[in-house]
Amino acid sequence: MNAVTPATLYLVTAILLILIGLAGVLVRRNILKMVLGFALADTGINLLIATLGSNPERTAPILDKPELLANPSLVVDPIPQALVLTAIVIGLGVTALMLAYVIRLYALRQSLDIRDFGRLKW
Amino acid sequence: MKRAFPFLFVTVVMWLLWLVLAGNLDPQEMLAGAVVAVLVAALRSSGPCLLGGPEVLHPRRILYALAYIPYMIWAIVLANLDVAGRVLRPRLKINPGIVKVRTNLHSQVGRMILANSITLTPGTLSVDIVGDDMYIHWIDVESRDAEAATRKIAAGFEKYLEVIFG
Amino acid sequence: MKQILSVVLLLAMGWFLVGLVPLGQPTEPGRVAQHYIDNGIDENRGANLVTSVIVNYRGFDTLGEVTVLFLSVAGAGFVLRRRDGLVRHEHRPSSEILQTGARMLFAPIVVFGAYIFVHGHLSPGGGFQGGAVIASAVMLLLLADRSHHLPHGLMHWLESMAGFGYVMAGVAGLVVAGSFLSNQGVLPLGTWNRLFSAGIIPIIYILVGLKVGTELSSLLDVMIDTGRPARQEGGRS
Amino acid sequence: MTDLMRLVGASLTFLGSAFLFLGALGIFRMPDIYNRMQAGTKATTLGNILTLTGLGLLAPAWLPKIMLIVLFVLITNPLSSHALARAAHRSGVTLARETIYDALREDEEAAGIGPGSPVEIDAAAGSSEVTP
Repeated sequence: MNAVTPATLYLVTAILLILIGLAGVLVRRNILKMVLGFALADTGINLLIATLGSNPERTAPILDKPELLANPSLVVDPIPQALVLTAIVIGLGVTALMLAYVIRLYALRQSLDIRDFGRLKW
Repeated sequence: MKRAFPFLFVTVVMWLLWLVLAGNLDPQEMLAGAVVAVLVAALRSSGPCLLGGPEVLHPRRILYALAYIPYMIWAIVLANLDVAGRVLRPRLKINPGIVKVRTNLHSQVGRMILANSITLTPGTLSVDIVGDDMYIHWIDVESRDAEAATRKIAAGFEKYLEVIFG
Repeated sequence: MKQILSVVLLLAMGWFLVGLVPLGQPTEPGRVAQHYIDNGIDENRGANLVTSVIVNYRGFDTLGEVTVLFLSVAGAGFVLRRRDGLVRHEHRPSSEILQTGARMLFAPIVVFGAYIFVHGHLSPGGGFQGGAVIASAVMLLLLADRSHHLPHGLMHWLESMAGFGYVMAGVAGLVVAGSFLSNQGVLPLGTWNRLFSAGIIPIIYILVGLKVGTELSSLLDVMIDTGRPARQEGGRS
Repeated sequence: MTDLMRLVGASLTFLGSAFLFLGALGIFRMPDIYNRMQAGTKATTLGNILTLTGLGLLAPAWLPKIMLIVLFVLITNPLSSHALARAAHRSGVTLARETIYDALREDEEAAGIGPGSPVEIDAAAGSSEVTP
């Protein structure tokens, strides 16, 4: 690691996002903020995967120009991007379900504090 | 014709929008765009009922609509110079208040464009509309009287919008 | 105590992640990816290789993904269906200006969403993104005018038919070319970089776009229509 | 030709960002939400338009789509600030000390409803019926 490349910056940002999100899940007591933490960590993981498949010498895997069609090795690996696309959709579904439960929990106790939901704690 | 006009109008506008997005005139794009435009225009929610009849395409109205664009751009530039002047002055020079303005536009789109224009022009922000009364936040109130405020704030735009939206 | 513990845990995890990730080294495509890059155009004619991977090479996964999204929306709808402890929002119409604007913007936003999912095989974008854009148009309409009712019958029909069509496209590949979701010989592949190309890929992405759009719209409808708690007091927030 | 267009495009982009900065400064300096929104809305609209137009001149292939975005911003930006201002007034956000007059509050009080009341002003006054 000699110089700071954009890819390094993306990786550091991604790791920070994951850690901030997990910190939100662990430290916060408000359930809504915990859900936000999950979403943040999700974004960080997506950024991490997308960056792992990047390469500053190559371009996006869309062969829409004749020169790219003639020389397809100018594009990056499409698989991480496809994975991230799937992960975003799954993350959306998970977040939607979590938010639905948040609404139900709030209706149950009129509170979003995780300490009010300690029944299953050992 | 009178019933079919809004549908046709929305279809044509959406088709043009599709062609601008696609950025070329490939016949395949034109076909796909036409299909999508017809389907979208057929949705009940897509608001063809906001339009009147074919009279909205009267040449006089189109001419006024074209003249409205530079008038509006000039007003936006003036508004920004006004904001810049107020913000950069060491002491804030404001005299704000909410005044009432009367509009005699009846078209819903016309009223929306009037409210948007008022928001984008120097020192005014539309806060609420109740019936024909618009409540405008004015950063430098010159008159509390509804008549005078209407003349000062809305009359310039209404002159155009009354012709454009009838 | 717990706070300190979690901070220590996070620091350890960050250290682990930094060690795990090859910082600053550009990656070359692996063997599978190289195959996709070299043969993707010949096999699918879709200019966007990511779309080729999602809808064709890993099309089965995408079918599962669509199912997951459907299940999560259905689950959210099920959880929010019971209304005990909730009362409906009192009806507060928003400003006339806002309603007019929302209705004016609805059609262009839907056209934009359709543009995105129809061009999924040519440019960045696709069914999921286009569907989300369409759902945003519906959200605008619902937020501006609470009394607006979505055509639930039409939406359910569209949603089921889109899912059914996806499976049918896969079965067509099974019948014609001998493997589920195969793109060979089902539809003509067409010319590279034109709209009508890439065989069944655009068809599937259009179906996915419709399905995602209707699913997310009904999710928003359920969430907006849930209401607020019957009692306001009580509980730490 | 291209050099001139690059120069004009870059200057427009710079001017646009200057207006965006002034808008941010206005939000910082103005005393209450309505005045802040005044500065914010106007400056972000023109700032966005100038920045986008400059970009369009730098990359002429994008110009049609950029014009679409400009149109979209012109409709949505004032609409959203209208919605925010209305919501603020409805929920009873106080106006700045310098404010000299509030016609909306007067009319609401004349109709017998306070700020934040769930009752609609037009329903109480029985005047306007929005017909689609």
